[in-house]
Amino acid sequence: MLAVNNVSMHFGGLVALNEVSMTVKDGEIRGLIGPNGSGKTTMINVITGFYSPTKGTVEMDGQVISGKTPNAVAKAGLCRTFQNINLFSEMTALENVVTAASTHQTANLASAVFKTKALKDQEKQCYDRARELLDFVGLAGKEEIKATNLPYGQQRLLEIARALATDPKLLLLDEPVAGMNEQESDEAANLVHKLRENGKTILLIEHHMKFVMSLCDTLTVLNYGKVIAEGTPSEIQNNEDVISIYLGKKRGK
Amino acid sequence: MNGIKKHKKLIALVVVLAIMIYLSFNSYFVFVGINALINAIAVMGIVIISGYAKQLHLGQSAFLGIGAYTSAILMTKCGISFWVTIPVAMVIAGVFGWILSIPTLKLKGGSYLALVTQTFGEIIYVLLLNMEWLTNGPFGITGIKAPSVGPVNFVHLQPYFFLCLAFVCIVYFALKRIVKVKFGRFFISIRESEEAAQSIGINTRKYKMIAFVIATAVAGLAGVLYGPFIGYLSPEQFRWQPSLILVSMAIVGGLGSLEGGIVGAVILTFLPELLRSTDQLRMILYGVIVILTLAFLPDGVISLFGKKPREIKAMLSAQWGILSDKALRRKKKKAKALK
Amino acid sequence: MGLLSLQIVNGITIGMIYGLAALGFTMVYKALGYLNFSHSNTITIGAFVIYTVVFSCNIPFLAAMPIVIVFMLFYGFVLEKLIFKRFRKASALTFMLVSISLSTVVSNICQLIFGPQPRALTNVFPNIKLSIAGVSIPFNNVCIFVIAVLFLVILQLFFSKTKFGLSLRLASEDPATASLMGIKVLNTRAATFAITAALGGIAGMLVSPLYSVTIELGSSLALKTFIAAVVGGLGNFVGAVAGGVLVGVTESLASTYISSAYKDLIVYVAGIVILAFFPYGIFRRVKTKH
Amino acid sequence: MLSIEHLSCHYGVIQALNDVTINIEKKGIYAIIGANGAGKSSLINVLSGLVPASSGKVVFEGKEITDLQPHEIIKTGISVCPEGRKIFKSVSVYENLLAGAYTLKDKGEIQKNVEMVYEFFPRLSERRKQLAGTLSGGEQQMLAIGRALMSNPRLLLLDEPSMGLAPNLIDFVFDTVVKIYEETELPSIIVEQNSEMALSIADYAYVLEVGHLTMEGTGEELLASDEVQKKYLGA
Amino acid sequence: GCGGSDSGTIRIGAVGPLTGDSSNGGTDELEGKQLAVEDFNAAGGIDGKKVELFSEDDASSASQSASAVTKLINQDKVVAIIGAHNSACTLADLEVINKYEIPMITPGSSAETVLTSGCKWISRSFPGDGLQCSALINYITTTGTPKKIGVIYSNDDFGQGGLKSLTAAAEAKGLEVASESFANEDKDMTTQLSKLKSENIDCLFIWCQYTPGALIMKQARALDWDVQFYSGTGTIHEDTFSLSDGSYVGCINSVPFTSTSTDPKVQDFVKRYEEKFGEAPSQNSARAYDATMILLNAIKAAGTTDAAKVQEAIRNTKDYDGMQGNISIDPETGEYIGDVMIVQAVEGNTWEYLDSASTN
Ligand SMILES: Nc1ncnc2c1ncn2[C@@H]1O[C@H](COP(=O)(O)OP(=O)(O)OP(=O)(O)O)[C@@H](O)[C@H]1O
Ligand SMILES: Nc1ncnc2c1ncn2[C@@H]1O[C@H](COP(=O)(O)OP(=O)(O)OP(=O)(O)O)[C@@H](O)[C@H]1O
Ligand SMILES: [Mg+2]
Ligand SMILES: [Mg+2]
Repeated sequence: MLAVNNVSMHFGGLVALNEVSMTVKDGEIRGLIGPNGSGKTTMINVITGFYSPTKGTVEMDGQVISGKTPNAVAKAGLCRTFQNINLFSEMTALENVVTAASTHQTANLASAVFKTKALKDQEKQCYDRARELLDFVGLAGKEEIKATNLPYGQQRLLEIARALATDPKLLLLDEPVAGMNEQESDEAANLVHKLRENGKTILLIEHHMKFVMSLCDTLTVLNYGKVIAEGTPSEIQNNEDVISIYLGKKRGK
Repeated sequence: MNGIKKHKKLIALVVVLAIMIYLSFNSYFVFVGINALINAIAVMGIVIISGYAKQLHLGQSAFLGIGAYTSAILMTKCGISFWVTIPVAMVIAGVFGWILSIPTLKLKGGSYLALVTQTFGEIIYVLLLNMEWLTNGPFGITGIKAPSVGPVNFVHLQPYFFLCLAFVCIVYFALKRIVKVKFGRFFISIRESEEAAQSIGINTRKYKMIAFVIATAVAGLAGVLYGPFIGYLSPEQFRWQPSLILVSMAIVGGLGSLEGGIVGAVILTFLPELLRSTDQLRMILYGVIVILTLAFLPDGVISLFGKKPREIKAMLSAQWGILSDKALRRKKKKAKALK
Repeated sequence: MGLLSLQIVNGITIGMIYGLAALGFTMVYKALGYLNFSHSNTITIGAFVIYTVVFSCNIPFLAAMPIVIVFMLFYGFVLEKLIFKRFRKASALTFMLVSISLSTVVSNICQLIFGPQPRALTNVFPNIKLSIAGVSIPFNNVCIFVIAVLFLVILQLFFSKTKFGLSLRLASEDPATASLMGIKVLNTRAATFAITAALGGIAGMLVSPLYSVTIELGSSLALKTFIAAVVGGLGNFVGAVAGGVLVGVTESLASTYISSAYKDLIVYVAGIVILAFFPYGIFRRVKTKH
Repeated sequence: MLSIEHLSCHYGVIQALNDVTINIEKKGIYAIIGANGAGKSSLINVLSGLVPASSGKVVFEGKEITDLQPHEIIKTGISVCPEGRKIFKSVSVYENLLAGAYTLKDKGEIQKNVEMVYEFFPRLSERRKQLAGTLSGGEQQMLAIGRALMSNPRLLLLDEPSMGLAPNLIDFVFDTVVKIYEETELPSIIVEQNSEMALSIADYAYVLEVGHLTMEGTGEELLASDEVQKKYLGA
Repeated sequence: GCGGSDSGTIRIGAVGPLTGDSSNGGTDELEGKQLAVEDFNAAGGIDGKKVELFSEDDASSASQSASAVTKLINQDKVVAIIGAHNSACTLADLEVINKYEIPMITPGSSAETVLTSGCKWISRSFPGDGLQCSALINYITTTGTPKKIGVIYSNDDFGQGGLKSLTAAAEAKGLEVASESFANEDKDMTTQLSKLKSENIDCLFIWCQYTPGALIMKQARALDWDVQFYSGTGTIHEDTFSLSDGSYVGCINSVPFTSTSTDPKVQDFVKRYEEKFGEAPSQNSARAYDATMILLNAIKAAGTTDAAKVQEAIRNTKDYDGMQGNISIDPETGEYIGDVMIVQAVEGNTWEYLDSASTN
C-alpha cells in the first residue's frame, strides 16, 4: 500500500532522515519506534506532505504522493494525527468531526445560498457519520463539549475520530497514547484493533512499549534517521542494538 | 421555522429600527441610517474574512471604492442601469480580492497580513487618484443618481433606506447560509489550525481565497449602494482610515458573528454623529468609547444580546476583575501583609 | 554628478528616517509579538515636546534632548500601566485595534493641546553640509544616519547579549512560563513600552528640525515605516533600517525614472511582492514549527 | 520542609483541588499519581504560583508562599518543569538554559550549571545553538528538565517528565532524578502518569482522585496495593 | 429651504475641517466666519433679527462633509451654508444642497470643477485657480522671457486643480511645463526637486498648502538651487517664513488678501481679529469673512430666507467692498469677480505689492 523509497530529509545541515526505505502492507499495523529525535515524526511529516523530502519518493498504491500538498495527500487516502494535539479547539467535538466529514461534500457556494436538497442530504449524512464515529471511539455524549475542554486522553481520541471521518485507507498515529494512563491506553489499543478489523491500515509511533508490542504486526526502528531494524515485536525486543539504544536493559529480554 | 425563531430578535430589532426611522421623518437620521446599512454590508464581509477565517483585512474600504467607482463609471459614462452594475461591480471587486489573496496565502502572522491588506488598499487609492482618464482623479465623479422603479424614486432618502435595508437582509441571509455549511466550518478550521485543516484534506489556500473573494465582493455591493447615496466619489473616501473604522465596527460589534457585524456598524456609524455637539472632543470620545467597549466586551456588543441584566452585570464585573488585575492586587496585598 | 547617484543618495537619506522610525516599531513587535499602531504618536509627541521645551523654557536643543527622553520614557510607561496592561491577554487583533483607537485619541489630544498650526524648529543643528560623492547632505541628516546605526547596534546587542533583552524575548513568547523562570513579566512590558516610546521620541526630535513640527508628523511616516519594518522582517533591527533604506531608494528612483505620482504605488507593490516571496521579510530566518 | 494545608483551587465553577493536605518533612523523592484530570497539574500550578489557591495555605521552609507570584516563588527555591515542557521555542537551547538561571547573578555559577546540564544530557550539548522549537519531543523534555535545574533549586517539581520519552530515556530520566537527589540532595516531587516508574523510585507517594487526596504511603506500599494495581497499573 | 427664521434668529451653517489634516485652514476659516457674524449682528443684523452660526466639522472627509451638511439642513434648519474648505468635500456637499435646494458659498475650494459640475446652488467668494494662474503666468511673461516653467504640486484636488489651470495658462502663452507631484504624507521632496532642477526650468511654481510648501522651499534652497519661486494662495501665511527657514523670501504669490496691507479697512479687521483670536488673520480667515458677509448681505437684500431668492441675491452681488477688495459674483457661473494681487515675500515676514489683475 505505502512505499517509502530512499527518502532523505535535511534541515540545513541536519540530516533527519537518511535514505530511508520501508513499505507498509495492506491491513497491517506497523509500528515506528526509535529514540527521541530519530526522525519518526519527520517521517510522518514527509509521508503526509507536510515536508517534501530532500531526496526520494513516497508512493501510495503505486502513485507518487511526495511533493504534493498535505491536503492532496489526504485526498489520496492518508490521514494523520499530531504528536502535539492539534484540534480545532474552539469547535465542539461534533463540529471537529463534521468538518472532516464534509471534505467529501460536493456543494458549491450557490447550492449553499439556495439551500438545495442535495446539500441538505449531504449535510445530514455528515452529521450522522460524525456521531457514529464519536460513538465508535467512545466519545458518545461529549458531542457538544468544546474540544479544548475535553480531558487530554479524550482529545487524542477525538483526533482519531476526526481523522477517520476523512475515510482514510492508511491512518498515521503519532504517539496516540502519550499522556494516557495504563487503563486508557488499553482502551486505545482495543480501538486500534477494531480499526484494523474495519479494514484500515495503520502506521503508528509510540514510546509506550506495552502498547506497541501487543498491537503491532511489524516494527521498524529508526535511529539517527536510518532504519536499523525491522521485524516482529519479539524479534525487535531481542535485538541487542535496539535494546542498547532504545529499549534499555529493563525492557529487553 | 427554526431559522426564523433563531433570528427572531434580530428581525424584530431591524423592523423596529426601520419603522422608528421612517416615522421620525428626520432626513438626517435616515441619512446616517443608510450609511450604517451600507457599512453593515461591508462589515459582514470583514466578519467572514477576519472573524471566520482569521485573515486580518485592513483594506476593506478600497473594495468599497472599487465597487462604487465601477458602478459610477458604468452609469455615468456608459449609461448602464444601476441594477446591472451591481453584479459587475461585485465581480470586479471579487477579482481584486482574489488578486489580494494571492500574496497573503503564505503569510503566517497577522501583522504581515495587516501590512499587505492595508498597503493593497493604498495601491487602489493611488490608482483611483492617478488614473484620471477613468476616475477623474482627485476631483472624483459627480452626479451619480439613484434609479427609480415605477413610482418609487430611490433618489429620496426614505426609499433608498429601504433599498439598502433589503440588501442588508439579502447579504445577511446569503452569508448566514454559507457559513452554516461546510464553507463556514472550513473557514473556522483555518482559523483554529491550518495544519490540522490540511491534514484532513482541506485545501486551505482555496478556502482562504474564497473567503477573500466573498468578503470583497460584498464590499463591492456596499460600494455600489454608496455611490448614489453620497452622489459623489473621490479617492480620499476609500483610504485606510475608513478601512480601520470598518474593522473597528466588526470588532466592537463582535467579530464572531454576522449579527455582531451589523450591530457594530450601526453603533459606530451613529456614534460620531451623536457626538457632533462635542466638537473638538468628538474623535477623542469616539476612540475612548471604542477602547472601553473592547475592554469590557471582548466578544463585542453582541455578547450582551439575549442576556438578562443580572448576567450582564456579572459579566461586566468579571471583566472588570481581569482589567483591574484584582487577583493580582489581592495577592500582592496579602504578600505584603505577610512580610 | 549623474542624476542616478544623486537620487540614490537622496533615497538613502530619506530611507534612514524611515529606518530610524521603524526601529521602535519593530522593537515592540519583538518584545510583545504585537503591532503597536500608536507608536507613530510618539514621534509627533517627541517633536512637540522638544519644541515646547526649547521655546518656552529657552533651553538649548541638545540640553533639551535628555529631558524629552525622560518624558517619553514616562509617557510609554504610563500608557502601558494605564491601558496596554489591561489588554495583555487579548487577541492580537484586539490589541491592534486598541492601539489604533488610542492613536486617534492621542493625536486629537495633541491637537487640542498644541493646536493645528505647524511650527518651525530651526537653527538647532549647525548649518554644515557634508559632501558625499558630490552630493551635499545636511548635518542633520548625517546625525540621523549615525544615530540610526548606533541604535541599531545597541538594540541588537541589547536583545542578543543582555539578560534583560533575553527576558523581553522570553516574556513575549510565553509570559506564563517566563514568570516561572523568575521574570517579572509586567515590568518587562512596561520597560518595553517606555523604551520604544523613547525611541519614537528620539526619531521625532531628530526629524523635527528637518521638517516642521506638525500633528501628522508621525502618522505621515507611518505606512512607509511599517513597510520598512515588515519587509526587513518584524523583530529584526538590521532589517528595519535596511528596509527603510530600501523603501527610500525605491521611492526616489521610481519618482525619478517612472513617475512621481506613481512612486508610492511602486513602493507598495514592491513591498507586497517581496512579502509574497519572503513571507517573513528579507532578513529573517524562517522559523519552522515542529 | 513543605507543608500544604487544606488547599483548594477553582477554575471558575470547576473545583480542581479539594482540601488537599500534604506534609513533607524530610528530603526525598515524592510522587503524585492519579488519573487524567485528577488535579495533579493544578497542584503543581498552585505551588508554582501560576494558579491562585482559593483556600488553604502552602508553607515552604517555614515561609508561607501561598500568595506569592511565580517570579517570587522561584526565588524561594522551588523550581518547576511544567507539564507540556513549555520550553521557549523561538530561542536557542543555550538561551533556554540561561532563562532557567534568570534568578542567579553569578556568571561563573551559571556556566557551571550549564555544564552540569550538558553532562546530564549530552544531546543538548550537541544542539546548544539550535532553536528549541525544532528539537524533537524528547529533546525538548530533556531541555525542560535541564532548565529547571539551572536555578540551584532546593525543591524540584516535575510535571509528567516522562511524557513522550523513549523507554530507555524514561529510565534515564528517573535514574537522573535519583542521581540528582543522591548527588545534590535535591528533593523532588514528581507528577506522573507512568505510575509504575514513579512509585518504584519514590520514597513516599500520594494518590489524587478528582481533587481529593485518597491514598498515601511509601512507594513499595502503594505498588503492592490492590487498588493502585487495578486503577493505575492496568493489571 | 423652509423655516430658519421662526425662532427670531437667522440660522446659517458653516462646514469645514476642524480636526484632521487640513484643520489649520478650517480653523482659520471658522474664526473668520465667527467674526463676520459678530460684526454683522453688531451692525444690527437683518431687520433686528440676529444671525446664528451653526458649525460642523467634516474632518476633510467627503462623506463626513455630506453628512454634516445633511445635518445642518435637516436638524439645524439653516438658510444657507458657508463651506467647505477642501474641493472634494464641497463637491460632495453639492449633491446634498442640490437635493434640498439650499444656497452655498465656498471660501476655500479653488478647483474649477466646483463651479462647473452643474450645480446651481454654489458660488465662490475668492479667486479660483483659473484667475490666479493666468495672473501669475501673465506676470512672468510680461516681466521676463521664460521658456519652460516647473511645477511641483500636491497630488490632491488642490494641487491638481492648480496644475491644470497653470498648464492651460502656460500653454496659451507657448510655455513648456515640467511637473512633479508629491503625496500629502511626503516630508522630503528633494527627489522631485532634484529632478526638476535637472530639467533646466526658468522658474518653479509651488502649488500646495503652506506646510509642505515651506518644506519644498527649504529643500530646494538646500540643493543650492536659486530658482525663482511662484505660488498661489496656498503658501501665503506668516508661518511660511519661519517654516521655510527664510527660504520663502523672494517668492512671488498670487493672493487676494494679506494681513500686512495698508488699507485702513484691512488694518481695522486685522486688529480686531488679533484681539479676538490672538493671531493675525490668514488669507483663509479673510476669505471666510468675506464669504460670510456676502451671504448675510444677500439675505438682507433678498428680504426673505427663501432659498431661491437668497441664491439669486448671492449671485447678484455687485461691488461688495471686502477684505479682498471689490467683489462681485458672476450671476451665470457663481464665480468670483474681483481682484487678485501679485505680491512678493520680503524680509520682515511681510509682502510687497507688485501688480494686480482683475476680472472686474
Ligand atoms: N523543522 C525542523 N528544522 C530543523 N530541525 C528539525 C526540524 N524538524 C525536526 N528537526 C530535527 O530532526 C530530528 C528528528 O526529529 P523528529 O521530530 O522526527 O524526531 P522524533 O523521532 O519524532 O522524536 P520524538 O520521539 O522525540 O518525537 C530532531 O533532531 C529534530 O531536532
Ligand atoms: N485552565 C483551566 N480552566 C478550566 N478548567 C481547567 C483548567 N485547567 C484544568 N482544568 C480542569 O481541572 C481539572 C484538573 O486538571 P489537571 O490539569 O490538574 O489534571 P491532571 O491531573 O494534571 O491531569 P492530566 O493527567 O491529564 O495532566 C480537570 O477537570 C481540568 O479539566
Ligand atoms: Mg516525534
Ligand atoms: Mg496534568
